[in-house]
Amino acid sequence: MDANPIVLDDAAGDVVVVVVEGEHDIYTAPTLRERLDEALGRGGGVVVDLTAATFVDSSILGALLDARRRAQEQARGFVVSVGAEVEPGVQRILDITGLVPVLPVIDGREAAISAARDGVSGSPG
Amino acid sequence: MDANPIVLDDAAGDVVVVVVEGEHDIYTAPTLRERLDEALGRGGGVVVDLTAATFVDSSILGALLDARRRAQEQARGFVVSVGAEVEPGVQRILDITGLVPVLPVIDGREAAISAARDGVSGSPG
Amino acid sequence: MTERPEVRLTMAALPEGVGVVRQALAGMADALAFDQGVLADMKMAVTEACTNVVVHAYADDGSDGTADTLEVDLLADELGLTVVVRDRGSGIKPRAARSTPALGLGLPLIAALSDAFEVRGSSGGGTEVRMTFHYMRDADPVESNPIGETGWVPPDRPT
Amino acid sequence: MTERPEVRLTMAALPEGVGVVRQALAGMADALAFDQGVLADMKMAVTEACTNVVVHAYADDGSDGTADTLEVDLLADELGLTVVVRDRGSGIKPRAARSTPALGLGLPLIAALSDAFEVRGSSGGGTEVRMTFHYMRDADPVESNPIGETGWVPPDRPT
Ligand SMILES: Nc1ncnc2c1ncn2[C@@H]1O[C@H](COP(=O)(O)OP(=O)(O)O)[C@@H](O)[C@H]1O
Ligand SMILES: Nc1ncnc2c1ncn2[C@@H]1O[C@H](COP(=O)(O)OP(=O)(O)O)[C@@H](O)[C@H]1O
Repeated sequence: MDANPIVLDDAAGDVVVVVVEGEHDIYTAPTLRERLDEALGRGGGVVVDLTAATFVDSSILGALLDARRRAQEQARGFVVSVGAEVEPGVQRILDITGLVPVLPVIDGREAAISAARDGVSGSPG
Repeated sequence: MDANPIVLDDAAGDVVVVVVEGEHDIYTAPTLRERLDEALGRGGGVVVDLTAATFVDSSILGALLDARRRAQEQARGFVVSVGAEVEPGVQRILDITGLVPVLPVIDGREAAISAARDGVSGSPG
Repeated sequence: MTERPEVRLTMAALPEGVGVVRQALAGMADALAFDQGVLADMKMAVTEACTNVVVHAYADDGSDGTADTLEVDLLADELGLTVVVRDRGSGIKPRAARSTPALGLGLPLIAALSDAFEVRGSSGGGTEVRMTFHYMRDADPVESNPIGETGWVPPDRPT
Repeated sequence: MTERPEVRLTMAALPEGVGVVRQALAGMADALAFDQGVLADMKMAVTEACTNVVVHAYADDGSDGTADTLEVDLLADELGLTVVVRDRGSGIKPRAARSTPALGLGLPLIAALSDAFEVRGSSGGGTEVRMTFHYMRDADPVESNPIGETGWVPPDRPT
Protein backbone atom coordinates (compact mmCIF):
# COMPACT_ATOMS: atom_id res chain seq x y z
CA MET A 1 0.00 0.00 0.00
CA ASP A 2 2.59 2.56 -1.08
CA ALA A 3 0.95 5.96 -1.40
CA ASN A 4 3.74 7.15 -3.72
CA PRO A 5 4.53 4.27 -6.08
CA ILE A 6 7.06 4.24 -8.93
CA VAL A 7 6.47 1.27 -11.27
CA LEU A 8 7.62 0.15 -14.70
CA ASP A 9 5.04 -0.45 -17.42
CA ASP A 10 6.23 -2.59 -20.34
CA ALA A 11 2.98 -2.60 -22.30
CA ALA A 12 4.40 -0.43 -25.08
CA GLY A 13 7.04 -3.04 -25.93
CA ASP A 14 10.17 -1.24 -27.08
CA VAL A 15 9.50 1.80 -24.87
CA VAL A 16 9.32 1.28 -21.11
CA VAL A 17 7.20 3.69 -19.08
CA VAL A 18 8.26 4.66 -15.57
CA VAL A 19 4.97 5.59 -13.87
CA VAL A 20 5.48 8.05 -11.02
CA GLU A 21 2.52 8.71 -8.69
CA GLY A 22 2.07 10.93 -5.65
CA GLU A 23 4.70 13.06 -3.88
CA HIS A 24 8.38 12.61 -4.59
CA ASP A 25 11.43 14.19 -3.04
CA ILE A 26 14.83 13.32 -1.55
CA TYR A 27 13.20 10.38 0.28
CA THR A 28 12.02 8.59 -2.86
CA ALA A 29 14.69 9.90 -5.25
CA PRO A 30 16.88 6.80 -4.70
CA THR A 31 13.94 4.56 -5.67
CA LEU A 32 13.35 6.62 -8.80
CA ARG A 33 17.04 6.33 -9.69
CA GLU A 34 16.81 2.54 -9.33
CA ARG A 35 13.71 2.35 -11.53
CA LEU A 36 15.34 4.58 -14.13
CA ASP A 37 18.42 2.33 -14.11
CA GLU A 38 16.15 -0.65 -14.62
CA ALA A 39 14.30 1.11 -17.43
CA LEU A 40 17.53 2.14 -19.17
CA GLY A 41 18.73 -1.46 -18.78
CA ARG A 42 15.91 -2.70 -21.00
CA GLY A 43 17.63 -1.22 -24.05
CA GLY A 44 14.71 0.67 -25.62
CA GLY A 45 13.27 4.15 -25.21
CA VAL A 46 12.20 5.49 -21.80
CA VAL A 47 9.16 7.54 -20.88
CA VAL A 48 8.68 8.93 -17.37
CA ASP A 49 4.96 9.51 -16.85
CA LEU A 50 4.29 12.21 -14.25
CA THR A 51 0.53 12.39 -14.95
CA ALA A 52 -0.36 11.09 -11.50
CA ALA A 53 2.49 12.83 -9.68
CA THR A 54 1.37 15.54 -7.27
CA PHE A 55 4.76 16.90 -6.21
CA VAL A 56 8.34 16.62 -7.46
CA ASP A 57 11.34 18.55 -6.15
CA SER A 58 14.84 19.29 -7.44
CA SER A 59 16.16 15.87 -6.32
CA ILE A 60 13.66 14.29 -8.69
CA LEU A 61 14.61 16.64 -11.52
CA GLY A 62 18.24 15.73 -10.83
CA ALA A 63 17.44 12.03 -11.24
CA LEU A 64 15.54 12.72 -14.48
CA LEU A 65 18.34 14.86 -15.92
CA ASP A 66 20.92 12.16 -15.11
CA ALA A 67 18.83 9.47 -16.80
CA ARG A 68 18.26 11.71 -19.81
CA ARG A 69 22.02 12.30 -20.15
CA ARG A 70 22.65 8.57 -20.15
CA ALA A 71 19.87 7.97 -22.67
CA GLN A 72 21.41 10.62 -24.93
CA GLU A 73 24.86 9.02 -24.63
CA GLN A 74 23.31 5.79 -25.83
CA ALA A 75 21.22 7.57 -28.52
CA ARG A 76 18.00 6.34 -26.90
CA GLY A 77 14.69 8.16 -26.64
CA PHE A 78 13.93 9.81 -23.29
CA VAL A 79 10.70 11.75 -22.76
CA VAL A 80 8.71 12.92 -19.73
CA SER A 81 4.93 12.95 -20.07
CA VAL A 82 2.29 14.85 -18.12
CA GLY A 83 -1.51 14.87 -18.23
CA ALA A 84 -3.85 17.55 -19.52
CA GLU A 85 -4.23 18.94 -16.00
CA VAL A 86 -0.82 19.20 -14.36
CA GLU A 87 -0.65 19.58 -10.57
CA PRO A 88 0.86 22.91 -9.41
CA GLY A 89 3.44 20.90 -7.43
CA VAL A 90 4.74 19.53 -10.77
CA GLN A 91 3.94 22.27 -13.32
CA ARG A 92 5.53 25.09 -11.37
CA ILE A 93 9.01 23.57 -11.03
CA LEU A 94 9.04 22.50 -14.70
CA ASP A 95 8.01 26.00 -15.78
CA ILE A 96 10.45 28.04 -13.74
CA THR A 97 13.46 25.82 -14.32
CA GLY A 98 12.95 26.00 -18.07
CA LEU A 99 13.16 22.20 -18.30
CA VAL A 100 10.06 21.63 -20.46
CA PRO A 101 12.00 21.71 -23.77
CA VAL A 102 15.09 20.21 -22.15
CA LEU A 103 13.80 16.97 -20.67
CA PRO A 104 11.57 17.22 -22.88
CA VAL A 105 8.07 17.28 -21.37
CA ILE A 106 5.20 16.20 -23.65
CA ASP A 107 1.43 16.10 -23.08
CA GLY A 108 0.02 12.60 -22.90
CA ARG A 109 1.66 9.23 -22.39
CA GLU A 110 0.91 7.94 -25.90
CA ALA A 111 2.48 10.96 -27.60
CA ALA A 112 5.48 10.59 -25.29
CA ILE A 113 5.86 6.91 -26.17
CA SER A 114 5.84 7.72 -29.90
CA ALA A 115 8.41 10.46 -29.41
CA ALA A 116 10.66 8.19 -27.31
CA ARG A 117 10.32 5.49 -29.96
CA ASP A 118 11.54 8.03 -32.53
CA GLY A 119 14.60 8.62 -30.38
CA VAL A 120 13.59 12.05 -29.08
CA SER A 121 15.54 13.08 -26.00
CA GLY A 122 15.22 16.80 -25.62
CA SER A 123 16.57 19.98 -27.09
CA PRO A 124 20.01 19.98 -28.73
CA GLY A 125 22.61 18.47 -26.43
CA MET B 1 -13.44 34.63 4.09
CA ASP B 2 -13.99 32.60 7.27
CA ALA B 3 -13.35 28.92 6.54
CA ASN B 4 -15.41 27.93 9.58
CA PRO B 5 -18.47 30.20 9.66
CA ILE B 6 -21.36 30.13 12.14
CA VAL B 7 -24.33 32.12 10.85
CA LEU B 8 -28.00 32.56 11.75
CA ASP B 9 -30.67 31.74 9.17
CA ASP B 10 -34.09 33.27 9.82
CA ALA B 11 -35.81 31.93 6.71
CA ALA B 12 -38.02 29.55 8.70
CA GLY B 13 -39.66 32.44 10.60
CA ASP B 14 -40.46 31.24 14.12
CA VAL B 15 -37.48 28.84 14.21
CA VAL B 16 -33.99 30.27 13.82
CA VAL B 17 -31.30 28.01 12.38
CA VAL B 18 -27.69 28.30 13.56
CA VAL B 19 -25.67 27.03 10.59
CA VAL B 20 -22.29 25.63 11.65
CA GLU B 21 -19.74 24.87 8.92
CA GLY B 22 -16.19 23.49 9.00
CA GLU B 23 -14.07 22.65 12.04
CA HIS B 24 -15.06 23.82 15.50
CA ASP B 25 -13.29 23.55 18.82
CA ILE B 26 -12.23 25.63 21.83
CA TYR B 27 -11.15 28.41 19.46
CA THR B 28 -14.59 28.95 17.92
CA ALA B 29 -16.68 27.79 20.90
CA PRO B 30 -17.06 31.39 22.20
CA THR B 31 -18.45 32.46 18.80
CA LEU B 32 -20.90 29.56 18.83
CA ARG B 33 -22.02 30.55 22.34
CA GLU B 34 -22.64 34.11 21.12
CA ARG B 35 -24.66 32.93 18.13
CA LEU B 36 -26.67 30.57 20.34
CA ASP B 37 -27.41 33.46 22.74
CA GLU B 38 -28.55 35.52 19.77
CA ALA B 39 -30.72 32.66 18.50
CA LEU B 40 -32.28 32.09 21.93
CA GLY B 41 -32.90 35.85 22.14
CA ARG B 42 -35.24 35.69 19.15
CA GLY B 43 -37.88 33.97 21.25
CA GLY B 44 -38.76 31.03 18.96
CA GLY B 45 -37.36 27.53 18.47
CA VAL B 46 -33.70 26.91 17.73
CA VAL B 47 -32.11 24.46 15.30
CA VAL B 48 -28.34 23.96 15.12
CA ASP B 49 -27.51 22.61 11.67
CA LEU B 50 -24.27 20.60 11.66
CA THR B 51 -24.72 19.30 8.09
CA ALA B 52 -21.66 21.17 6.82
CA ALA B 53 -19.62 20.78 10.00
CA THR B 54 -16.54 18.59 9.56
CA PHE B 55 -15.32 18.47 13.15
CA VAL B 56 -16.78 19.32 16.57
CA ASP B 57 -15.15 18.65 19.94
CA SER B 58 -16.39 18.52 23.53
CA SER B 59 -16.25 22.33 23.90
CA ILE B 60 -18.82 22.54 21.12
CA LEU B 61 -20.99 19.86 22.71
CA GLY B 62 -20.74 21.81 25.96
CA ALA B 63 -22.04 24.95 24.24
CA LEU B 64 -24.89 22.97 22.65
CA LEU B 65 -25.89 21.33 25.95
CA ASP B 66 -25.92 24.71 27.72
CA ALA B 67 -28.13 26.24 25.04
CA ARG B 68 -30.43 23.24 25.15
CA ARG B 69 -30.80 23.57 28.95
CA ARG B 70 -31.79 27.20 28.57
CA ALA B 71 -34.25 26.37 25.79
CA GLN B 72 -35.82 23.72 28.02
CA GLU B 73 -36.12 26.16 30.94
CA GLN B 74 -38.05 28.45 28.60
CA ALA B 75 -40.09 25.56 27.12
CA ARG B 76 -38.66 26.28 23.67
CA GLY B 77 -37.79 23.82 20.94
CA PHE B 78 -34.07 22.95 20.55
CA VAL B 79 -32.93 20.46 17.93
CA VAL B 80 -29.61 19.64 16.25
CA SER B 81 -29.73 18.56 12.61
CA VAL B 82 -27.23 16.62 10.52
CA GLY B 83 -27.16 15.60 6.86
CA ALA B 84 -27.59 12.17 5.30
CA GLU B 85 -23.81 11.69 5.24
CA VAL B 86 -22.33 12.76 8.56
CA GLU B 87 -18.58 13.45 8.73
CA PRO B 88 -16.67 11.05 11.03
CA GLY B 89 -15.42 14.09 12.96
CA VAL B 90 -19.03 14.83 13.93
CA GLN B 91 -20.75 11.43 13.92
CA ARG B 92 -18.23 9.70 16.16
CA ILE B 93 -18.46 12.11 19.11
CA LEU B 94 -22.26 12.14 18.94
CA ASP B 95 -22.36 8.35 18.88
CA ILE B 96 -19.99 7.61 21.72
CA THR B 97 -21.25 10.30 24.06
CA GLY B 98 -24.81 9.01 23.71
CA LEU B 99 -26.01 12.52 22.92
CA VAL B 100 -28.10 11.69 19.83
CA PRO B 101 -31.36 11.25 21.79
CA VAL B 102 -30.35 13.86 24.36
CA LEU B 103 -29.69 16.93 22.24
CA PRO B 104 -31.66 15.54 20.19
CA VAL B 105 -30.01 14.98 16.79
CA ILE B 106 -32.35 14.68 13.79
CA ASP B 107 -31.65 13.93 10.12
CA GLY B 108 -32.32 16.87 7.84
CA ARG B 109 -32.79 20.57 8.53
CA GLU B 110 -36.47 20.66 7.54
CA ALA B 111 -37.39 17.80 9.87
CA ALA B 112 -35.42 19.51 12.63
CA ILE B 113 -37.24 22.81 12.05
CA SER B 114 -40.63 21.07 12.33
CA ALA B 115 -39.55 19.31 15.51
CA ALA B 116 -38.23 22.56 17.04
CA ARG B 117 -41.47 24.29 16.04
CA ASP B 118 -43.35 21.56 17.95
CA GLY B 119 -41.27 22.36 21.00
CA VAL B 120 -39.08 19.26 20.92
CA SER B 121 -35.93 19.63 23.00
CA GLY B 122 -34.60 16.18 23.66
CA SER B 123 -35.26 13.19 25.85
CA PRO B 124 -36.99 13.72 29.24
CA GLY B 125 -35.23 16.41 31.23
CA MET C 1 10.52 1.75 20.62
CA THR C 2 12.94 4.64 20.86
CA GLU C 3 11.85 7.61 22.92
CA ARG C 4 13.26 10.14 20.51
CA PRO C 5 10.23 11.73 18.92
CA GLU C 6 9.89 11.59 15.16
CA VAL C 7 8.52 15.06 15.30
CA ARG C 8 7.97 17.61 18.03
CA LEU C 9 5.55 20.50 17.67
CA THR C 10 6.02 23.37 20.11
CA MET C 11 3.68 26.33 20.42
CA ALA C 12 1.94 28.63 22.85
CA ALA C 13 -0.94 27.13 24.82
CA LEU C 14 -3.63 29.22 23.13
CA PRO C 15 -7.04 28.26 21.74
CA GLU C 16 -5.91 28.80 18.13
CA GLY C 17 -3.07 26.32 18.62
CA VAL C 18 -5.40 23.36 18.99
CA GLY C 19 -6.50 23.51 15.35
CA VAL C 20 -2.91 23.94 14.23
CA VAL C 21 -1.93 20.69 15.98
CA ARG C 22 -4.95 18.91 14.52
CA GLN C 23 -4.19 20.09 11.00
CA ALA C 24 -0.49 19.30 11.24
CA LEU C 25 -1.37 15.83 12.49
CA ALA C 26 -3.83 15.33 9.65
CA GLY C 27 -1.22 16.41 7.13
CA MET C 28 1.39 14.06 8.53
CA ALA C 29 -1.03 11.13 8.83
CA ASP C 30 -1.78 11.72 5.17
CA ALA C 31 1.87 11.02 4.43
CA LEU C 32 1.66 7.83 6.49
CA ALA C 33 -1.41 6.60 4.57
CA PHE C 34 -3.25 6.24 7.88
CA ASP C 35 -6.68 4.61 8.07
CA GLN C 36 -9.30 7.38 7.84
CA GLY C 37 -11.32 6.13 10.81
CA VAL C 38 -8.27 5.93 13.07
CA LEU C 39 -7.19 9.36 11.86
CA ALA C 40 -10.58 10.83 12.79
CA ASP C 41 -10.30 9.32 16.28
CA MET C 42 -6.74 10.57 16.63
CA LYS C 43 -7.75 14.10 15.65
CA MET C 44 -10.54 14.04 18.22
CA ALA C 45 -8.45 12.63 21.07
CA VAL C 46 -5.50 14.94 20.43
CA THR C 47 -7.86 17.93 20.22
CA GLU C 48 -9.24 17.05 23.66
CA ALA C 49 -5.77 16.67 25.16
CA CYS C 50 -4.59 20.00 23.70
CA THR C 51 -7.78 21.71 24.84
CA ASN C 52 -7.08 20.54 28.38
CA VAL C 53 -3.64 22.15 28.21
CA VAL C 54 -5.16 25.42 27.00
CA VAL C 55 -7.99 25.39 29.53
CA HIS C 56 -6.55 23.71 32.63
CA ALA C 57 -2.76 23.58 32.64
CA TYR C 58 -1.87 27.23 33.23
CA ALA C 59 -3.50 29.21 36.02
CA ASP C 60 -3.70 32.67 34.58
CA ASP C 61 -4.20 32.29 30.84
CA GLY C 62 -0.74 33.61 30.09
CA SER C 63 -1.54 37.01 31.60
CA ASP C 64 1.75 36.88 33.50
CA GLY C 65 3.57 36.98 30.19
CA THR C 66 5.42 33.72 30.67
CA ALA C 67 5.63 31.25 27.84
CA ASP C 68 2.81 28.79 28.51
CA THR C 69 3.80 26.04 26.15
CA LEU C 70 1.97 23.23 24.45
CA GLU C 71 4.26 20.47 23.20
CA VAL C 72 3.17 17.60 21.01
CA ASP C 73 5.48 14.69 20.19
CA LEU C 74 4.83 12.06 17.56
CA LEU C 75 6.48 8.67 17.98
CA ALA C 76 5.94 6.04 15.33
CA ASP C 77 6.66 2.33 15.72
CA GLU C 78 5.56 -0.84 13.95
CA LEU C 79 2.17 -0.96 15.67
CA GLY C 80 1.05 2.59 15.50
CA LEU C 81 1.55 6.23 16.24
CA THR C 82 1.92 7.53 19.79
CA VAL C 83 1.04 11.15 20.37
CA VAL C 84 2.29 12.79 23.55
CA VAL C 85 0.65 16.07 24.58
CA ARG C 86 2.73 17.81 27.22
CA ASP C 87 2.53 21.01 29.24
CA ARG C 88 4.64 22.66 31.96
CA GLY C 89 1.60 23.69 33.95
CA SER C 90 0.09 23.04 37.36
CA GLY C 91 -0.49 19.32 36.97
CA ILE C 92 -3.83 17.60 37.43
CA LYS C 93 -5.38 18.69 40.74
CA PRO C 94 -7.79 16.70 42.87
CA ARG C 95 -11.38 17.25 41.79
CA ALA C 96 -12.26 19.35 44.86
CA ALA C 97 -9.65 21.91 43.94
CA ARG C 98 -11.38 22.68 40.65
CA SER C 99 -13.55 25.71 40.36
CA THR C 100 -15.22 25.87 36.95
CA PRO C 101 -17.92 23.33 36.21
CA ALA C 102 -17.16 21.50 32.97
CA LEU C 103 -18.48 18.65 30.88
CA GLY C 104 -15.69 16.37 32.05
CA LEU C 105 -15.73 14.69 28.66
CA GLY C 106 -12.12 15.19 27.58
CA LEU C 107 -10.29 12.37 29.33
CA PRO C 108 -13.17 9.89 28.78
CA LEU C 109 -13.07 10.68 25.06
CA ILE C 110 -9.31 10.20 24.98
CA ALA C 111 -9.71 6.84 26.74
CA ALA C 112 -12.47 5.76 24.37
CA LEU C 113 -10.83 6.79 21.12
CA SER C 114 -7.25 5.58 21.68
CA ASP C 115 -5.93 2.03 21.62
CA ALA C 116 -3.88 2.80 24.73
CA PHE C 117 -3.48 5.89 26.87
CA GLU C 118 -1.72 7.13 29.95
CA VAL C 119 -1.83 10.39 31.92
CA ARG C 120 1.15 11.25 34.05
CA GLY C 121 3.10 14.10 35.55
CA SER C 122 5.60 15.42 33.05
CA SER C 123 9.24 15.70 34.07
CA GLY C 124 9.17 19.45 33.55
CA GLY C 125 6.26 19.72 35.96
CA GLY C 126 2.85 19.75 34.42
CA THR C 127 1.03 16.95 32.68
CA GLU C 128 1.74 14.50 29.90
CA VAL C 129 -1.01 12.59 28.06
CA ARG C 130 0.23 9.71 25.89
CA MET C 131 -2.15 8.21 23.37
CA THR C 132 -1.42 5.33 21.01
CA PHE C 133 -3.34 4.69 17.81
CA HIS C 134 -2.78 1.42 15.97
CA TYR C 135 -2.43 1.48 12.19
CA MET C 136 -4.72 -1.54 12.06
CA ARG C 137 -7.51 -2.22 14.51
CA ASP C 138 -9.06 -5.59 15.29
CA ALA C 139 -11.86 -3.92 17.19
CA ASP C 140 -13.20 -0.46 17.90
CA PRO C 141 -11.47 0.79 21.07
CA VAL C 142 -14.75 2.44 22.11
CA GLU C 143 -16.10 -1.10 22.74
CA SER C 144 -13.52 -1.73 25.46
CA ASN C 145 -13.60 1.80 26.89
CA PRO C 146 -17.22 2.85 26.65
CA ILE C 147 -17.65 6.36 27.86
CA GLY C 148 -20.32 5.34 30.38
CA GLU C 149 -17.77 3.29 32.30
CA THR C 150 -15.44 6.21 32.78
CA GLY C 151 -18.05 7.86 34.90
CA TRP C 152 -19.41 10.24 32.30
CA VAL C 153 -23.20 10.39 32.06
CA PRO C 154 -25.01 12.47 29.47
CA PRO C 155 -27.11 15.17 31.17
CA ASP C 156 -30.84 14.42 31.66
CA ARG C 157 -30.43 10.87 30.43
CA PRO C 158 -33.21 8.67 31.80
CA THR C 159 -31.27 6.64 34.36
CA MET D 1 6.41 41.06 14.22
CA THR D 2 7.25 39.08 17.32
CA GLU D 3 10.05 36.58 16.98
CA ARG D 4 8.31 33.94 19.06
CA PRO D 5 7.33 31.27 16.55
CA GLU D 6 3.69 30.33 16.27
CA VAL D 7 4.78 26.78 15.83
CA ARG D 8 8.10 24.99 15.91
CA LEU D 9 8.63 21.59 14.35
CA THR D 10 11.69 19.68 15.50
CA MET D 11 12.87 16.41 14.01
CA ALA D 12 15.90 14.44 12.89
CA ALA D 13 17.55 15.62 9.68
CA LEU D 14 16.58 12.54 7.67
CA PRO D 15 15.16 12.20 4.15
CA GLU D 16 11.77 11.02 5.48
CA GLY D 17 11.46 14.19 7.56
CA VAL D 18 11.16 16.44 4.52
CA GLY D 19 7.75 15.06 3.57
CA VAL D 20 6.61 15.30 7.18
CA VAL D 21 7.41 19.03 7.23
CA ARG D 22 5.70 19.52 3.88
CA GLN D 23 2.55 17.71 5.00
CA ALA D 24 2.40 19.45 8.35
CA LEU D 25 2.75 22.78 6.57
CA ALA D 26 0.00 21.87 4.13
CA GLY D 27 -2.30 20.88 6.98
CA MET D 28 -1.67 24.10 8.85
CA ALA D 29 -2.02 26.27 5.75
CA ASP D 30 -5.37 24.57 5.24
CA ALA D 31 -6.43 25.96 8.62
CA LEU D 32 -5.25 29.42 7.54
CA ALA D 33 -7.29 29.26 4.30
CA PHE D 34 -4.09 30.01 2.35
CA ASP D 35 -4.16 30.68 -1.38
CA GLN D 36 -3.52 27.37 -3.19
CA GLY D 37 -0.90 28.79 -5.53
CA VAL D 38 1.09 30.35 -2.69
CA LEU D 39 0.76 27.12 -0.72
CA ALA D 40 2.20 25.13 -3.64
CA ASP D 41 5.16 27.52 -3.83
CA MET D 42 5.65 27.37 -0.07
CA LYS D 43 5.67 23.57 -0.11
CA MET D 44 8.27 23.58 -2.87
CA ALA D 45 10.56 26.19 -1.29
CA VAL D 46 10.40 24.62 2.18
CA THR D 47 11.07 21.19 0.69
CA GLU D 48 14.24 22.54 -0.94
CA ALA D 49 15.42 24.18 2.28
CA CYS D 50 14.82 21.01 4.32
CA THR D 51 16.51 18.90 1.66
CA ASN D 52 19.59 21.09 1.95
CA VAL D 53 19.67 20.45 5.69
CA VAL D 54 19.43 16.69 5.12
CA VAL D 55 22.00 16.66 2.32
CA HIS D 56 24.50 19.40 3.21
CA ALA D 57 24.28 20.50 6.85
CA TYR D 58 25.75 17.51 8.65
CA ALA D 59 29.03 16.01 7.57
CA ASP D 60 28.57 12.35 8.27
CA ASP D 61 24.87 11.62 7.80
CA GLY D 62 24.33 11.03 11.50
CA SER D 63 26.76 8.10 11.59
CA ASP D 64 28.36 9.61 14.69
CA GLY D 65 25.11 9.08 16.52
CA THR D 66 24.58 12.70 17.47
CA ALA D 67 21.20 14.28 17.04
CA ASP D 68 21.36 16.02 13.67
CA THR D 69 18.31 18.20 13.94
CA LEU D 70 16.05 19.90 11.48
CA GLU D 71 14.03 22.73 12.98
CA VAL D 72 11.22 24.54 11.22
CA ASP D 73 9.56 27.64 12.71
CA LEU D 74 6.37 29.21 11.45
CA LEU D 75 5.81 32.90 12.15
CA ALA D 76 2.59 34.52 11.00
CA ASP D 77 1.96 38.24 10.74
CA GLU D 78 -0.49 40.46 8.86
CA LEU D 79 1.30 40.14 5.54
CA GLY D 80 2.12 36.51 5.37
CA LEU D 81 3.76 33.45 6.79
CA THR D 82 7.49 33.28 7.41
CA VAL D 83 9.03 29.82 7.50
CA VAL D 84 12.47 29.45 9.06
CA VAL D 85 14.38 26.25 8.31
CA ARG D 86 17.29 25.87 10.73
CA ASP D 87 20.06 23.38 11.34
CA ARG D 88 23.03 23.12 13.74
CA GLY D 89 25.35 21.89 11.04
CA SER D 90 28.55 22.98 9.36
CA GLY D 91 27.23 26.18 7.81
CA ILE D 92 27.41 27.04 4.13
CA LYS D 93 30.95 26.53 2.86
CA PRO D 94 32.59 28.33 -0.04
CA ARG D 95 31.91 26.59 -3.32
CA ALA D 96 35.45 25.20 -3.68
CA ALA D 97 35.10 23.26 -0.44
CA ARG D 98 32.20 21.24 -1.82
CA SER D 99 32.79 17.80 -3.15
CA THR D 100 29.62 16.32 -4.65
CA PRO D 101 28.38 17.75 -7.92
CA ALA D 102 24.76 18.79 -7.64
CA LEU D 103 22.07 20.56 -9.61
CA GLY D 104 22.46 23.71 -7.54
CA LEU D 105 18.76 24.38 -7.93
CA GLY D 106 17.68 24.56 -4.29
CA LEU D 107 18.55 28.13 -3.31
CA PRO D 108 17.53 29.54 -6.73
CA LEU D 109 14.12 27.84 -6.34
CA ILE D 110 13.73 29.25 -2.83
CA ALA D 111 14.59 32.72 -4.13
CA ALA D 112 12.17 32.41 -7.04
CA LEU D 113 9.20 31.02 -5.11
CA SER D 114 9.27 33.20 -1.99
CA ASP D 115 8.20 36.83 -1.64
CA ALA D 116 11.32 37.46 0.48
CA PHE D 117 14.17 35.26 1.62
CA GLU D 118 17.37 35.38 3.58
CA VAL D 119 20.11 32.83 4.29
CA ARG D 120 22.26 33.35 7.36
CA GLY D 121 24.32 31.59 9.95
CA SER D 122 22.13 30.35 12.76
CA SER D 123 22.99 31.29 16.33
CA GLY D 124 23.50 27.64 17.26
CA GLY D 125 26.03 27.29 14.46
CA GLY D 126 24.72 25.98 11.19
CA THR D 127 22.41 27.66 8.75
CA GLU D 128 19.07 29.40 8.84
CA VAL D 129 16.93 29.98 5.74
CA ARG D 130 14.03 32.41 6.23
CA MET D 131 11.32 32.53 3.59
CA THR D 132 8.27 34.78 3.59
CA PHE D 133 5.10 34.03 1.65
CA HIS D 134 2.46 36.74 1.37
CA TYR D 135 -1.19 35.79 1.81
CA MET D 136 -1.98 37.99 -1.21
CA ARG D 137 0.37 38.53 -4.12
CA ASP D 138 0.34 41.47 -6.51
CA ALA D 139 2.72 39.68 -8.82
CA ASP D 140 4.34 36.30 -9.24
CA PRO D 141 7.66 36.40 -7.31
CA VAL D 142 9.24 34.30 -10.06
CA GLU D 143 9.00 37.40 -12.30
CA SER D 144 11.33 39.37 -10.03
CA ASN D 145 13.63 36.45 -9.22
CA PRO D 146 13.84 34.48 -12.44
CA ILE D 147 15.91 31.41 -11.95
CA GLY D 148 18.22 32.32 -14.84
CA GLU D 149 19.45 35.39 -12.96
CA THR D 150 20.54 33.42 -9.96
CA GLY D 151 23.13 31.76 -12.12
CA TRP D 152 21.29 28.52 -12.73
CA VAL D 153 21.27 27.33 -16.35
CA PRO D 154 19.39 24.25 -17.48
CA PRO D 155 21.82 21.68 -18.86
CA ASP D 156 22.22 21.57 -22.65
CA ARG D 157 20.09 24.62 -23.16
CA PRO D 158 20.94 26.34 -26.46
CA THR D 159 22.75 29.45 -25.17
N1 LIG E 1 -3.24 19.34 31.12
C1 LIG E 1 -3.90 19.46 32.30
N2 LIG E 1 -3.40 20.24 33.30
C2 LIG E 1 -4.06 20.38 34.47
N3 LIG E 1 -5.23 19.79 34.74
C3 LIG E 1 -5.81 19.01 33.79
C4 LIG E 1 -5.17 18.79 32.53
N4 LIG E 1 -5.94 17.95 31.80
C5 LIG E 1 -7.01 17.66 32.57
N5 LIG E 1 -6.93 18.28 33.77
C6 LIG E 1 -7.90 18.17 34.89
O1 LIG E 1 -8.66 17.01 34.71
C7 LIG E 1 -10.05 17.33 34.69
C8 LIG E 1 -10.80 16.43 33.75
O2 LIG E 1 -10.49 16.75 32.43
P1 LIG E 1 -11.48 16.36 31.26
O3 LIG E 1 -11.91 14.96 31.42
O4 LIG E 1 -10.83 16.68 29.99
O5 LIG E 1 -12.78 17.23 31.46
P2 LIG E 1 -12.98 18.82 31.41
O6 LIG E 1 -11.85 19.39 30.64
O7 LIG E 1 -14.28 18.97 30.72
O8 LIG E 1 -13.02 19.26 32.84
C9 LIG E 1 -10.09 18.79 34.31
O9 LIG E 1 -11.26 19.43 34.75
C10 LIG E 1 -8.84 19.34 34.97
O10 LIG E 1 -9.06 19.64 36.31
N1 LIG F 1 21.72 23.90 5.30
C1 LIG F 1 22.93 23.92 4.66
N2 LIG F 1 24.07 23.61 5.33
C2 LIG F 1 25.26 23.61 4.70
N3 LIG F 1 25.44 23.94 3.40
C3 LIG F 1 24.34 24.27 2.67
C4 LIG F 1 23.04 24.28 3.27
N4 LIG F 1 22.15 24.65 2.31
C5 LIG F 1 22.88 24.87 1.17
N5 LIG F 1 24.19 24.63 1.39
C6 LIG F 1 25.31 24.79 0.41
O1 LIG F 1 24.87 25.62 -0.65
C7 LIG F 1 25.00 24.96 -1.89
C8 LIG F 1 23.89 25.36 -2.84
O2 LIG F 1 22.67 24.80 -2.43
P1 LIG F 1 21.49 24.59 -3.47
O3 LIG F 1 21.29 25.82 -4.24
O4 LIG F 1 20.31 24.12 -2.71
O5 LIG F 1 21.98 23.50 -4.48
P2 LIG F 1 22.36 21.96 -4.27
O6 LIG F 1 21.71 21.52 -3.00
O7 LIG F 1 21.80 21.28 -5.46
O8 LIG F 1 23.84 21.91 -4.22
C9 LIG F 1 25.00 23.49 -1.54
O9 LIG F 1 25.66 22.72 -2.50
C10 LIG F 1 25.72 23.48 -0.20
O10 LIG F 1 27.11 23.49 -0.36
